[in-house]
Amino acid sequence: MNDTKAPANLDLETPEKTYLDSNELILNMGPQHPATHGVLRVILKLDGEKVLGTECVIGYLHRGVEKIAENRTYTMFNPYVDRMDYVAAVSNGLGYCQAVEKLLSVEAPPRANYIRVILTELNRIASHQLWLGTHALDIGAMTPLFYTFRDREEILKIFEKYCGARLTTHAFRIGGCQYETYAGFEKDVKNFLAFFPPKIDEYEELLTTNRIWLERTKKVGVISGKDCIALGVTGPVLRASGVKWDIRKAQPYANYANFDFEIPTGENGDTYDRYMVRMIEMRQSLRIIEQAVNGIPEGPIMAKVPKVIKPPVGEIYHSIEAPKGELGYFIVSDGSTQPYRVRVRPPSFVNLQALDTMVRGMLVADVVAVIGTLDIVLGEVDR
Amino acid sequence: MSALTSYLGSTAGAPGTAGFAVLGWAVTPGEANNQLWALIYVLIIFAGVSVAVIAMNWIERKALAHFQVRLGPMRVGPHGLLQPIADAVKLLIKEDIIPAEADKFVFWIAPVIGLLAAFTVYTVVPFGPSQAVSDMNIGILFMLGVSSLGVLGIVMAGWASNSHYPLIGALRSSAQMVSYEVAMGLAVISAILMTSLNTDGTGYLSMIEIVQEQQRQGVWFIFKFFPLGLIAFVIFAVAMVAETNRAPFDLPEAESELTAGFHTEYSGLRWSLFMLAEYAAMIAVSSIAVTLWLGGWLRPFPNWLIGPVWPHEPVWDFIFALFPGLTFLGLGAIAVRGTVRMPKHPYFRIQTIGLGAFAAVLAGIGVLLLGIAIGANASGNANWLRASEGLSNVYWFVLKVAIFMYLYIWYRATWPRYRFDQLMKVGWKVLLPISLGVLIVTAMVGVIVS
Amino acid sequence: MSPFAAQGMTPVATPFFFYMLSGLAIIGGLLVITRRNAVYSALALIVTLLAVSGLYLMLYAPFVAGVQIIVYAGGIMVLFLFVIMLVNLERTVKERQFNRMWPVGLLAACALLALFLSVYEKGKGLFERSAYLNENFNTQNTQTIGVMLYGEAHRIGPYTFAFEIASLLLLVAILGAVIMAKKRI
Amino acid sequence: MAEITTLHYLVVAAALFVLGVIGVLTRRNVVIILMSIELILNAVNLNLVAFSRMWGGLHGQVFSIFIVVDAAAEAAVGLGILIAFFRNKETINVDEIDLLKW
Repeated sequence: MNDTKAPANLDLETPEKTYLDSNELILNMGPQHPATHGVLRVILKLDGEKVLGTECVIGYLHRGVEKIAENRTYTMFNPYVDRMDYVAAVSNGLGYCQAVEKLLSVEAPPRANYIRVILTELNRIASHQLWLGTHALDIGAMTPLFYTFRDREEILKIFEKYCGARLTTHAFRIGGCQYETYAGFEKDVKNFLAFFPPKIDEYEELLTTNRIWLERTKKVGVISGKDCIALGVTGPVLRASGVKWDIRKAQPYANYANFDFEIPTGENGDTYDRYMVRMIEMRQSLRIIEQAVNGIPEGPIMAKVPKVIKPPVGEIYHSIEAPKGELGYFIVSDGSTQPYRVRVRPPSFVNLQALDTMVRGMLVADVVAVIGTLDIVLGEVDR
Repeated sequence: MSALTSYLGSTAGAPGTAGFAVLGWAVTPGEANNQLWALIYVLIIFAGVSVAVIAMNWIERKALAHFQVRLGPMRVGPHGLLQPIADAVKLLIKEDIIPAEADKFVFWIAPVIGLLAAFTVYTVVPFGPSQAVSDMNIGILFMLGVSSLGVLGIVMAGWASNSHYPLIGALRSSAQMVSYEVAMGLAVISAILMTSLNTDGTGYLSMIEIVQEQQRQGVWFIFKFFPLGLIAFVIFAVAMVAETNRAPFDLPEAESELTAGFHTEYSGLRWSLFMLAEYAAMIAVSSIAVTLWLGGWLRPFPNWLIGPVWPHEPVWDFIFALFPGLTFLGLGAIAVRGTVRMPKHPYFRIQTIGLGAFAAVLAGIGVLLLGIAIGANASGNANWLRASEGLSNVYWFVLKVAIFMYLYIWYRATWPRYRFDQLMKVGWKVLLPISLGVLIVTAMVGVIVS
Repeated sequence: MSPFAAQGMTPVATPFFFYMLSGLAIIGGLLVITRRNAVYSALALIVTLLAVSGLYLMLYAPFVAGVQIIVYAGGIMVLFLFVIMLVNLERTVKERQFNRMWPVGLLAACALLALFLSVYEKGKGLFERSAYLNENFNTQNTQTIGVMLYGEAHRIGPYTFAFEIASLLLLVAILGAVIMAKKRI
Repeated sequence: MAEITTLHYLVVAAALFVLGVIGVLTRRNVVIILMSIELILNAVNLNLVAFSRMWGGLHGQVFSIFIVVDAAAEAAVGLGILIAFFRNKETINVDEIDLLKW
């Protein structure tokens, strides 16, 4: 039982004295584990079932995306960003394209911005659906997973019709969008707007007032707004802790200033609040899509961008509100066709740092609940 | 009763001579001291439970799939009917992996113990007044005791695997099963207490007598002293889900936390033994619930709906004796509907033929059962009548158990999983006090009434 | 009561089952005291307990047999296994298993066995009647045991007081075990 | 085979009893000593039930139930002491438990 020694660098100071080392158990959760959402490895130090400390071991999915960027032209690197957060590929593409546009001092035309908003918000819903399904599955409710996948299919169909890909969409280009919307795009989106609200009600019916769900999520993985800011946590996790921070409102980009929507916040910063925040966010995304699809202007979809992109020497940081939090791109240009350095600020990676704060003193079952509620994607954590 | 006693006298001493009336025995073979028939009963029950587990496997996957807007197994056989067989073959021929650090002997014997505990219980499960292997006069005590031995298999599996996930799973399950046994036992006691509320004040621990007492008192114990019986039943129904480690109490094998809990290191045949034991235990505890609260093999209203429906013919007994056959005909009709709706493509021809054959088999069984019921009624032959009654007893018992099995699937599709401390809280702080209270109030009401 | 119980449930093949069960019990007992690994000892003890419960059934003590299975095999042995896992020290398996004075202990136990056997030899005539011959024996005795423990209407049984004391003992044991085993109370 | 008499049961019980005594007197592992005590109690129970059958009364069976209660209490307290001891000394060998206080 006590034969497995923790790695030497494991800083697992125990908050309280345990008398006996055999009561302490080092549990190696992952990288092959059903509830770590890919290949996250969490080393848990347990006292019985109580978590005394955790250490995340990441990097099992490291592909060197940032290094690849240095050897590709700006255009060639565009598809790679889709492979980071593969459940929210559209957001990744939007962030990258806008960062390069900023570097080039180009502004995407209004119609392109509207298309971008519609697709990005659809993608936000798809990402939250995937989160909801897997999160519920981690807590033991199997059924929501299949419901969310059924409804996510409708979004993916729109993506497929628009750009031919379902997951790694590569929907946007630097300077706008490559494709004009297909005939019937607006009808499809409007159909989805009518189709989806009852489905959210269905998910909520299964979970929101379910006693077991409440017991499993309330007061679990609590993190204060102060801790969130100290750890750099962003996105729904930050908002559930009561901090009203959403880049779409704080530093509006891509026409978001023109849309009317609200930013949901929680009070307790527990798993249930994060659940509720994301559920409300889905409804707010529907509101944004509705305004966008009704007000979509005619016009060009591509700004005047040179065939060979050669930004002036300089550096730029641009961040957007991805489904999981603040997704930032820091690009240094040396004036050539290839970026000198691209640094990605992935929300999953930063949010994952909060895991230890959130699960200390909780039980093993809460660890999976918290990993689920952080909504991490390992492709983005490891890059 | 004296007529039955004489019947016993004529057959009990001569094993095998009364073979024509398998279901027509007046007492259980164990009581009649008839080892041959006891052995045959054991084999029948063993085969029946195994088939039920296989059927349950298919039904669970299909029902769960339809809860979750998917189709479930569709490829192996029409509507995946042969999927359990394919699974069984796969599990049998799979490599049997024993971890190098495992304790080989304990690792080997743990699933066997679980399986033995789950199957031994069926010795006293009464499918009818004489359709049981034996009628122990401590039947319910025996059932609770032996089913509680199943935890030994789980604990040993967790320990022998010499790995952290199984160990945590085993510790969880032992704590869980021991805790819920308390509430379960108290709920059972309140039902046993109800058996003693008759004229001579004698209670019963024998499974058969418990059911017969419900008939004599004219009420299923779930409705007795409403709502006391119902509360005790609900407590048992919750505790039995925890006892069999099923959702939402499936912490010992919580796949999202402990990968697979106590059977993480098991594969192939040994793993399938665990699954077999789990499903057999589910059926066994459901049988306890049916026997104690839902009138066991009794058909609905056995005391009220008797005598002729119309002035002369037919009698209610005959009407109810038709149910088994009609059920099989109904299942056959569903299969026929499935056959008709199969795609009309040569690729599906064999599947369509197979489903049609399955429908024919179901309908054939239905016709056979109907024939027995009608023939017995028409001929008036005592042995035939007894056989028909036996079939109908088994049918009602299995039907009631099947409802519980469906509930298990429903729970699994609906609820998230409890956390360990919450599970303990529910067991010790909710179920235990309520069951104690129900027991005390039942005793008081019983004293006042009698 | 079942009208057939009186003539039913006669033990069959008595000597065979007796020798089988008692053999299992004694082999199990031997394994309990000789195994290095406490888990094996516990398994052997479970076999012994189940065999003894079978012997109770042969002696028409079904209630005691049921209690034996529920309390011993289902309860106490799970507790034992639980504790063995909790204090699972690989070290103890490799260490010396018997204490230094084991020959003295063995000798004392053998003397005890000799004493038993001599008593049985002396009282042979007393004990050598068949274990199944007493016709007055009530084979359906669960209810009688209940009456002796709890009493009947308007009359307490001979053991009611002792039974209450036993429940008090259990309560004290629960408290004691919790206080001993808990780290912080 | 000869008919089984009470003496047979008594011999089995005596054998179990002596095995238990040997376990208590010679083993070092406290858990196994506790199990040996269970063996002894079982032997006593077997005796009581056999005599109860022989004399036709039920007092023996009632006594054996009391002994089962006692065994449960003993196991719970004994294992509780064992855990408390193990927590402090990290040993479960009975000949190392030789201090009155620590």
